[in-house]
Amino acid sequence: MTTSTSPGASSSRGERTPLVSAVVRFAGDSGDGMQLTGSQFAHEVAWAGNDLATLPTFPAEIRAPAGTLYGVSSFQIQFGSVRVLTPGDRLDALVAMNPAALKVHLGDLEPGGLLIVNRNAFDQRNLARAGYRDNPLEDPALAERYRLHAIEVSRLTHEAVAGLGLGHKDAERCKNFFCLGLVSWVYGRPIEPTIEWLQRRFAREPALLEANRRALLAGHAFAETAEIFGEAYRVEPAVLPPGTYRRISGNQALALGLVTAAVRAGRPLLYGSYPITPASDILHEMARHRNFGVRPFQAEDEIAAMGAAIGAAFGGAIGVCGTSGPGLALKAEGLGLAVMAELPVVVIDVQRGGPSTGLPTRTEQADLLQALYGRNSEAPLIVLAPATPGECFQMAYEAVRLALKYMVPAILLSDGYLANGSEPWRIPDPEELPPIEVQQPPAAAAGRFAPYARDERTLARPWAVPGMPGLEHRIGGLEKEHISGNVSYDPDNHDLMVRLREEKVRRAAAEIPPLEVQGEDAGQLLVVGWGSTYGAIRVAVERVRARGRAVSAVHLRYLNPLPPDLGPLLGRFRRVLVPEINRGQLRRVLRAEFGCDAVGFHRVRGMPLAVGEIEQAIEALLDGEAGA
Amino acid sequence: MTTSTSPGASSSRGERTPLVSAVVRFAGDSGDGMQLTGSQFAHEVAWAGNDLATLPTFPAEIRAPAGTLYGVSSFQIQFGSVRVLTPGDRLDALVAMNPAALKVHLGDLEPGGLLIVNRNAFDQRNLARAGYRDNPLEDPALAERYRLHAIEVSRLTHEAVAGLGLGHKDAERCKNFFCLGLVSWVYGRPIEPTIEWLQRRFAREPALLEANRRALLAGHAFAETAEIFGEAYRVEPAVLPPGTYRRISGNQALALGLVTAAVRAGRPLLYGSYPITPASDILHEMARHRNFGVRPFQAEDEIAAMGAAIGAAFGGAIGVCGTSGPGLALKAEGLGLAVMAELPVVVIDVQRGGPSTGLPTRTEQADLLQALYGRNSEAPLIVLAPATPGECFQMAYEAVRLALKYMVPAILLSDGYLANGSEPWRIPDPEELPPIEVQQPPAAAAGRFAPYARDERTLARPWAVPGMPGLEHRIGGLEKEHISGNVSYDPDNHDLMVRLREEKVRRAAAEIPPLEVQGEDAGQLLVVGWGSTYGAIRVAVERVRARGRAVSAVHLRYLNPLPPDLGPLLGRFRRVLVPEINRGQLRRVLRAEFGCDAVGFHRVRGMPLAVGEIEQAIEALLDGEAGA
Amino acid sequence: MSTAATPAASGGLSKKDFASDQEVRWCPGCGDYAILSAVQRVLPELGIPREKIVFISGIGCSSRFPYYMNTYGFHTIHGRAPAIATGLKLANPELTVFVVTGDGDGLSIGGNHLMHVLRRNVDLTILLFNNRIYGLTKGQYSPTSEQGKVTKSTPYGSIDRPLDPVRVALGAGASFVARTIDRNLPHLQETLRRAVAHRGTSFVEIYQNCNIYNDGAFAPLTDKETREAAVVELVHGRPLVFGRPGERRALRLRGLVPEVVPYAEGSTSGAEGGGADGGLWVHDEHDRRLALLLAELEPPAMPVPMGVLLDLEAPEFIAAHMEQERRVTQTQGPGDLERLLRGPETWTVRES
Amino acid sequence: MSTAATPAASGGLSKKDFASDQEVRWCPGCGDYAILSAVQRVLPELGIPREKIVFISGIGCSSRFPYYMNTYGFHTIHGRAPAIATGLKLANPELTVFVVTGDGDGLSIGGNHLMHVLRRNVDLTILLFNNRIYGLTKGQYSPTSEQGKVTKSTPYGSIDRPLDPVRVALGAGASFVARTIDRNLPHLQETLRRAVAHRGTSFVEIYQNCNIYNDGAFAPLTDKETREAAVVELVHGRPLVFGRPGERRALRLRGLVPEVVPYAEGSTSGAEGGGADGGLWVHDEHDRRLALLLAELEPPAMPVPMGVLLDLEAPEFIAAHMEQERRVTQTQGPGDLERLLRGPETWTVRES
Ligand SMILES: Cc1ncc(C[n+]2csc(CCOP(=O)(O)OP(=O)(O)O)c2C)c(N)n1
Ligand SMILES: Cc1ncc(C[n+]2csc(CCOP(=O)(O)OP(=O)(O)O)c2C)c(N)n1
Ligand code: SF4
Ligand code: SF4
Ligand SMILES: [Mg+2]
Ligand SMILES: [Mg+2]
Repeated sequence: MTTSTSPGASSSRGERTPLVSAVVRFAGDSGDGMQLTGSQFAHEVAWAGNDLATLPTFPAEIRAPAGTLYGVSSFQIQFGSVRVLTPGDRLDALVAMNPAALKVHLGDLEPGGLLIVNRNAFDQRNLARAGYRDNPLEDPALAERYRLHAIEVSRLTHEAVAGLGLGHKDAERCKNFFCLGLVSWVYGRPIEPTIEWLQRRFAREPALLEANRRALLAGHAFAETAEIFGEAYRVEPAVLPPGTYRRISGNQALALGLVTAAVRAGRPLLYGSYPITPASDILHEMARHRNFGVRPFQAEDEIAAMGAAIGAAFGGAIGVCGTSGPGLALKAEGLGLAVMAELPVVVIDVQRGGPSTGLPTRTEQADLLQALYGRNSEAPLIVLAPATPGECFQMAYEAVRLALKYMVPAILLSDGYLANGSEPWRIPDPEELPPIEVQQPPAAAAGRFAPYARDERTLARPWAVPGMPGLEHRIGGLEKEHISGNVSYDPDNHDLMVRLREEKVRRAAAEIPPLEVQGEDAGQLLVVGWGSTYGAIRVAVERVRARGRAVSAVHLRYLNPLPPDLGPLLGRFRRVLVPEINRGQLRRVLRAEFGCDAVGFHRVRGMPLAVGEIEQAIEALLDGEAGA
Repeated sequence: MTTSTSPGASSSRGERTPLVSAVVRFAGDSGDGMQLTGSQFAHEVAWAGNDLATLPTFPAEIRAPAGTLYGVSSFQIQFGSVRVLTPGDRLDALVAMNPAALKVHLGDLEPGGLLIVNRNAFDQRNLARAGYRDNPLEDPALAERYRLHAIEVSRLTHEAVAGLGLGHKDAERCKNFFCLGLVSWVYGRPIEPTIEWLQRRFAREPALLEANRRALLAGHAFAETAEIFGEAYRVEPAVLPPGTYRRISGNQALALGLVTAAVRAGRPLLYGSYPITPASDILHEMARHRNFGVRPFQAEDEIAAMGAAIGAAFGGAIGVCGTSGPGLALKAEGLGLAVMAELPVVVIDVQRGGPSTGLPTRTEQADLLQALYGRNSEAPLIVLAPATPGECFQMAYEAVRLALKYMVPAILLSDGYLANGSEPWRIPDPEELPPIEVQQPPAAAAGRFAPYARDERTLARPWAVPGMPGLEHRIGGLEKEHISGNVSYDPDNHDLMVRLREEKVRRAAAEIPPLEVQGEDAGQLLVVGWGSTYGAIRVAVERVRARGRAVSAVHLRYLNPLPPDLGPLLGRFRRVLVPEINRGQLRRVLRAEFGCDAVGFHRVRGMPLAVGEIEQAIEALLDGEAGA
Repeated sequence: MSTAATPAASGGLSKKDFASDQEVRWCPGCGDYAILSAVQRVLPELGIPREKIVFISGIGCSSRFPYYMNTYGFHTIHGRAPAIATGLKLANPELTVFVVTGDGDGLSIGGNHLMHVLRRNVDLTILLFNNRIYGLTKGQYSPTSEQGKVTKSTPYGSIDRPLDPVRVALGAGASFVARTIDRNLPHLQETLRRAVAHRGTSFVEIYQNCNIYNDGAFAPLTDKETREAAVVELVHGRPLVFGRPGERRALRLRGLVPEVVPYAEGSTSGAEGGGADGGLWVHDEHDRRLALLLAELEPPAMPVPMGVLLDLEAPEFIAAHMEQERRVTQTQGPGDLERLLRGPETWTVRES
Repeated sequence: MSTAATPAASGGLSKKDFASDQEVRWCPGCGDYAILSAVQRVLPELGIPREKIVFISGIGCSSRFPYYMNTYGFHTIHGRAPAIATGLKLANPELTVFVVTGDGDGLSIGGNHLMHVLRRNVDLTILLFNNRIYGLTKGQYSPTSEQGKVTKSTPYGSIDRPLDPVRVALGAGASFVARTIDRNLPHLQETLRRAVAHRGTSFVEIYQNCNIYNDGAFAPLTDKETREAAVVELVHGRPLVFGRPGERRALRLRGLVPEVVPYAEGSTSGAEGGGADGGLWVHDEHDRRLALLLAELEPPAMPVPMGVLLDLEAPEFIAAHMEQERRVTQTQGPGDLERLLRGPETWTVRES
C-alpha cells in the first residue's frame, strides 16, 4: 500500500450495520500467526481511515508447546470512526483458533458477542491440553450466550490451497489468513492492503503467496456467501487531523525519535543496550539506521551499556541506552556518575511487570520512583513519559533535547503496552520540531578552562569534548568545585553543588508546555495520569462527563521537573484521583510535592487499566466513597 | 583498663574550674597520629566516667603529603558530666600540630578558646604548604582572640625521649603523646589508661613503649609545672545508667549486633561484602569472628556480595551484606530478587557523601529514598536506622530479627558519622534481647510442599531450606502463584502477590515500640529526625525548651514500615520540622504518607548537622518564619 | 564437585524421581531437552538424596532448568548464579550444587562471577549451555556468536570477536574444564559424572542447539556425515584420534603446533610422553599446558576436542573456609558472646 | 592502540606539558609516581596533540591518574572504565584513549568489562596497575593477592586463589599483552611505546609497589640482589635469557615443559624455531601458544617474563564499526529522515 486517500471498505455495503467502534481479538497458539493476523487487520483498518489502538499479548515462552494454555498468543484491536484511545476493555468479537485460546479469552467476550472458532482444532488432544473435559462447542450454553460460529477453518483452508503442492504443515499455516479474510468481510475492511503485503512478503515464494492469498479470499468469500453471519458491519473513517499517516508502535516511534534528534543535533548517537524484553526491539530498530550516524552497541550488560552511553556523551555524541526495569536498576550507579559529571545521556526504561524478573512480557508502570530516586544520594535528573505509542517519538526527541540543553541525564519511561501497542501516527515534519541546542564551550579558554562554569539561564555547563584544543580538563565522580571542576571536599561547596544540580533540573520546567485540561479547570474531581494509562483515563472521563457529571483530567508527560502549572491546577479541585498500574507512585509524588490529598486507583495485573474500572473509581469518588 | 569504678581524674583538683562539658579537637598531619591521640583521650575520658561523643575526620588520601591542607586529619570529642549526644558544634580547645591544621580548623574554635600549637612545625616549608605568607603565630591578633599556647612540642618531645637510642623519626612520632599528656592535665583526665594501653601496644618494643610513656609524662608535667595555662578544669563523672560500659564505634557495634543475632538465631551468618568506605571496617570486624559461625566473604563486587547473601539465606543461613551508597545502587536488582523470593537478607548501607563517588570519607543521610524505592517495580522491604553509634548494635540485631520473622529483606541505614563516631555503650545482656523467631516449615509436607503458604499473622512464608527432606521446591524471580509458588502469569494473582508483599512489610509495624516524644506530645512544633542527627536534634530541642519555648521532638528508627503512632502524633502538632543531611527525603515521605505539611532543614555539607543551626531553624519556625 | 553421597537415602531413585511436576516449556526440538534428560538420568546414579541437591540458574532459556528438576532449585537473576551458589554452599557445605547458565548469562552479564567462582574453586558443577545466541530474548547474537553474525540486533553482521568459554575458564584458573554436546547423550552423561566427581568448580561447556534462533550452529559436530572428522573425543592417556573408520586421523604436536596425521587403529607409536614431540599427542587431563593447547584447536582445520580437557587437584574454597572456621574455633575456643560484647576495655557505672 | 598522530600540532611538547596543575596525591614512595612519570615522558614522543589524548580510569589509587595528566581525563566509577572508554572511542574514533585501572578495579569489580573490551579488541591502551592489594580502601586483599594473605579483611589469611592478569587477558583473546614494572623506567617506557603502537586493545600489566599496604610485593623482581635471576626480559626473536652476568641462564622447552639451562653469552644454539625443541626457547611475540606458555612461568622456580608477551594483528572493533557505517551509508545512501519517518506504508487524511 502506498500513499493514497482512504478508500473505505471494498465490499458491498448494502445491509451492513453501522458501528462507531469495535473491539476484536485474535487468539491462538503461538504457532498460529495471531500477531501477524492482528497486525494485518490493523493495516486494513488503518487503510480504511479508522482510528485504532492495538494490544498484542505474547506468551513468555519462545515456542510454547502447541495447545497449552500458557502458549496462547493474542492480538487485540479497537478501531472506530471516532478517536480510539485504548484497545478496549471487553471484546465485541473473539477469534479462537483452538480450545486453549477459547478457554483463556472467552471471559473477556461481551455476552452476545461474535465468537468464531476453528472447529477442527477441537480434538481430544487439544481439549485435554486446554483442560476441557468436554468439548465446549457441544455445550448449548455457548451458542446461547454468544453468537457462536464454529467453522471448520482448517478443512476449508486445506481445500482452498489444495493443488498448490503445499505440504500439510504449510497448508495448515495458511488458516490465519482464512480467518483474516473472514473477519475483514464481517467488518467490511478492505483486503487489498493485505494482498499487496503478501505480494511483497512472498515475492520469492510464489506457492506460499498464492496459498495465503487463496486462504484469505476463501475466508472472505466464505463469510460473504455462506451467509452464516447474521449481520455485517461497517465503520466509517474517523475524522483525524489531516496529514500523512502510518501505523506505528511505541518502540518504533521511540527509535525514530532518537534518530531524528541525532540528525537535528548533528551528532552521532550511540545506542548502547543489552537485550531485554520489552525494550529489545528498540535496539533492533536502531541497529538498522547506521546511515543516520547511529552507532549501535550491544553491550555485555546494562552497566556497560550505561558506561558506553556516558563515554559517548563525554566524547560529544548523544549517549542513549534502552532497557527495562531490572536493567534500570543496574544503571543506577552509572546514572549517578552522569548526574555528577553533568553529561547528557538518555536512558529509556520500557517498564514491565515486577519486582525482579517479574512478568517480563507484561506491562506495568511501577518504575517511576526508581527513575526519580533509585540512586545513591541526591542525584536529580529529568524524567519524561509518553502517553501513547505515537508520542514515544516526540518524547524521545524531547528527552535528547532537554538532556543536551541542560547537560543532565534524562530517563524516558515507556512501558510494555506502549512498546508493542500501535496507533495511526501522523508523520511529523522534522523541521517543525523544536531545535536542539548544544552547550558549546567558549571557542578557546582564556587561561584555564572552567568545565563547571554555568550558563546563567539554564545552569548547564559547557559541553567541551576531547578533540577540542585548549579545553583539556578532567572530570569525575568525586564532588567538584563550583566553576573549576576540581575535586573539592569543601563542605559549603558540596552543599552548593547539591543545590545547583537540583536547581538545574528545576529550571528545565521552563520547557514544559502548559497543561491541557480535559474538562473544566477547577471543580470537584481531577483525574491525574501519566504514561500509557492516558487513553483509558481519557475515555473514562469522557464517558462520565457524557453522563453529565463534573470531572476533569490532566495527563503528565513531564514527571521531573513537574509542570509549573500543576500545583495551582491541583489546588483548584476538591479531590484528586490518580489511577496507575502500580501501588500509587505518582500519587506519592503529588502528595509529597503539593501536599495534595490525592487518592489512588491501582490495579497491578500486568495489563493496561480498563476504561470501565476507572469509570467506576471516578463515580465512586464523585459519590463520596473513598478511593480503592 | 579492666573493669573498675571510674576513679575520676588523677591530678590534684585544687584550683580546677569545674566544667559541665568541653569540646576538644586534635588536628595535624595524617602522619601525626591524631586519630590515636583522640581515641586515647576518649579512653581516658570514658574511664573518668564522662559521657562522650567523638567525630574523627580523615583526609581522602591514604597518606597525603606532609603539611598540605588536604592532608589534615582530625579527631573531635565532646565529653561532660551530663549526657553528651553530639561531638559539639564549636571548639573549646584546639590542638594544631602544624600550620595546615591551624588553617583548616581555626575557624571552628570559639573566641577565647584554648589554642595549643606545635611551634616547631611552623617553619617556612610548612607555612608555605599551608598557604600562609606570614607566620600566623607572629600575628598578635591570634593571641588576642584565643588563649594561644605556642609550645615547642617537637623539641620538648625530643628532649624527653633523648637517650633511648631512638632515631629522629621515631622520636618525632612521640609528640602526639606529649600533646595527649598536656591536654589530659588541662582537663584533669587520668593518663593511667593510656599508660596501660602503651604497655599492651608496645609489649615487644620496650624502647618505643618507654619513649611514648616519657613523652606523655613530659607533656603532663609540662602543663602542670610550666603553669602556662591560666586555668585547669575538671569535669565530674556523668550520671549514666548503672552497668558495665565500653566505648564503641558504630561500625563495631553493628558488627557485634550481627554476631549476636547469629548466635541467638543459632544459624551461621554469611557476611558478604566488597570493601567500600566507610563500611569496610564492618567487614574487617566480622572477619575476626569466625568462631561465632560468621562466614566472611569478600566478594568480587557488590552484586556478588548481594548474591552470596541471597544464596546463604536460601540455604538457611543469615545472609548479610554491608556497603555504602554506590554499592547499594549495585544491589538494587538483587534486592528485588530477595523481595520476590521472600528471603531474609539484611543489607547495611553506611551512607556517605554523594552522588556518585561523591565525598567518600564524609557523612550524609541521602540514601533513604534509594533504600525505600531504588528497585524496579513494587519491591517493598524493611528499612531501619540507628540513631547513635551504640544503637547500631540493637538495630542490626533488630534488622536480622525482623528479616527472619517476616521473611523479607531489610536495609539498615547507618552513616559515616555513626560508623566512625563513638560513645560509651552499656554492654547489653544478650538474653534480654527479644528472641529471634525462625519461620520453621512444616516438618514434612503432606503432599506437595507449598513454599508460598503464609503464616496468618505475619504473612511470612516458611523457611524451607535445601537439606530438608520432602520439602524440595523451586523458587525464582518470576511472579509466583499464591501458595504454590509456581510461576504464574495470571493477572489477578499478580495483583494479589503485589499486595501481599506490601502487606507483609506493613504488618511488621506491629513490632515497633511506641514513639518516645521529647517534650509534650501535642503542640506548636514537632521536630522529626532519623539516623545520626538524633543527638544534634535532641540537644537543640533541649536548649530551645530550656529557653521556655514549646517544641517537641521524635526520632524515627523505623523508616519502613513507619511507626503506627506517628501519623496521630504528627496530627497533634501545628507544624513539623524535619532536619536532615539531604534535600528533604524523610520530609518527602512524611508528606506523602501523612499529608503532613512538614518543613525541611537541609545542610548537605558532608558533616553532622550542628546543634546551633537546628536551634535557629526551630526558633525561626516558632517565630513564624518559613522553613530554610 | 564432590558428592556428599549417602547411598542409603537415595536408594532406588530413578530418572522420573528427578522430574518435577512442572510442564517443560522449551521449544519443541530444543537441545535443552536432551541435557535435562541426561541430568535426570545421571543423578540417580550418584546416591545423593534429592533434598541435598540444588540447581541454581540465572536467566535465559537454559536457566529455566531448575523448574524441571524435583530437587531444590532457584531461578535467580541474570548472570548472578555463581555468586548465589557460592553463598548457598557457604551456608551449607553439605549440599551438591549445580549452576545452570547460558552463553549470555554466564559469559556476557555474568562473566565476572564466572571468572571469580572458577578462581576460588568453589565446589560446584557449572553447566553452561552454549547455543551461541540469546534464546530467551528472541535471537540476538551472544558473546560466543561467530563474527559477522546477522541477528536481530546485528542486521549488518556482528563486529565483536567471540569468546571461547573453555579459554576463558582456563584463563581464570579453572581446575576442571570439559566440553560436551546435547546430541551425544552417552558423552554428555559421562561428562556429567566426571564433573560431579571433581572436587572444586567443574566447568562444563555444553554445545546446545537452539533450533529456533540458531539452528544448526553445531551441525558439523552432529551430522552423521561430518561429525567423526569434526570432533576428537578426549580419553586420558590415549592419543587424540578422530575421523571415520577407515579415515582415522590423530594429532601430533610439532613444537607447539598441532598437525593432523594418519592413524592406524591401535597404533600408539611414541605415545608415552603427554604431548611429546615426534609421537602422537596423547591426552593428559592433568596437564594444564596441554589443556591450553587443546583449547587452541579451532575448526574447521582442526577437530573440536570434546570431553574432559582438564582435571586438576586444587585447593577447594568451601573446604578451606570451613577448615579456617574449625582452626580458629579450635585456637580461640567457641565464640563467647559475653566476652565479645565486653571487648578489651570496660568500666562500670554503679547506682549513684 | 593506533596513534592518530599529527606531529605538527604537538611539536615541541615536553614532559611537563603533560603535567596538570593538580598536586599529585599518592603516598610518598608509591610506585604510581614512576608510572606517571613514564607516561608523561613517552607521550611527547608520540606527536599526538594533547586534546586528542584521553585518560579514562575507574576508582582506586591508580585511578586518580587522569587528574595529573594535562589531557582530557575522566575519573569514572569503579570497574567501568573499559565500557566508558569504548563508548568514547565509538563517539570519536580519532582519539587516543588510555584506560588506567588497578587489580581491584580491573579484575575484581571490573573483570567482565575488561574481558569484553579485550575480546572486542577496541583500540585502547589499558594500564593495569597491579599492586596485589586494595590501596584506596586501605588494605584488603585483592584478586591478585597470594593465597593465605593476611590483610584487614582476612585476619586469618585469604582463601581464594589469585588470578593472573596476563592469563585472564589471554583467555579473553587479547591481541596485545605485556607486563612491566614501576621500578624499571626504561622498560616501562618502552612497553608503553609498544602498547600505544599496537592497533587494538593493548593490555599492559604494571607491577606496582604499594609501599603502605603491600610493601615489597615485587621486591624479588626489583632488589639488586635478586632481580636478574627473577626476571626474564622478552625480546622478539631472541632466546629467553636471564640471570646475573656470569650466571646467565636460558629457558628451553622440553615438550611443553620449560627448563632452565645455562647460557653462554651470544649462544643461539638451535634458536631458530620459536619454542622449537632441542634448542632454546626463542621469543616470538606473534605466537599465541608461546604466549600461553610464557604466562605459565611461575616464580620462584621460573623467572617472571617481562615485556611484550603477545602482539597479534587482529580485527579492531572501532574501525570495523566505522567501516560498517561507511558501507551501509554507501549502499543505502545517507540517511533520509523523511523517508525513514514515512516507513513502508502510509495513508493520507485530507481536510474534511
Ligand atoms: C538484568 C537483565 N538483563 C537482561 C535480561 C534479558 N535476558 C534474559 S535471558 C538473556 C540472554 C539469554 O541468553 P543465554 O544466557 O545465552 O540463554 P539462552 O536463552 O540462549 O539459553 C537476556 C539478555 C534480563 N532478564 N535481566
Ligand atoms: C561501587 C564501588 N565499590 C567499592 C568502592 C570502594 N573502592 C574504591 S577503590 C577500591 C579498590 C581499589 O583497588 P585497586 O583497583 O587495586 O586500586 P589501588 O587503590 O590498589 O590502586 C574499592 C573497593 C567504590 N568506590 N565503588
Ligand atoms: S529459543 Fe532456542 S534455546 Fe530457547 S527454548 Fe527455544 S530452541 Fe531452546
Ligand atoms: S595506598 Fe598504596 S597504592 Fe595507594 S597511594 Fe598509597 S602507596 Fe600508592
Ligand atoms: Mg544462549
Ligand atoms: Mg590495587
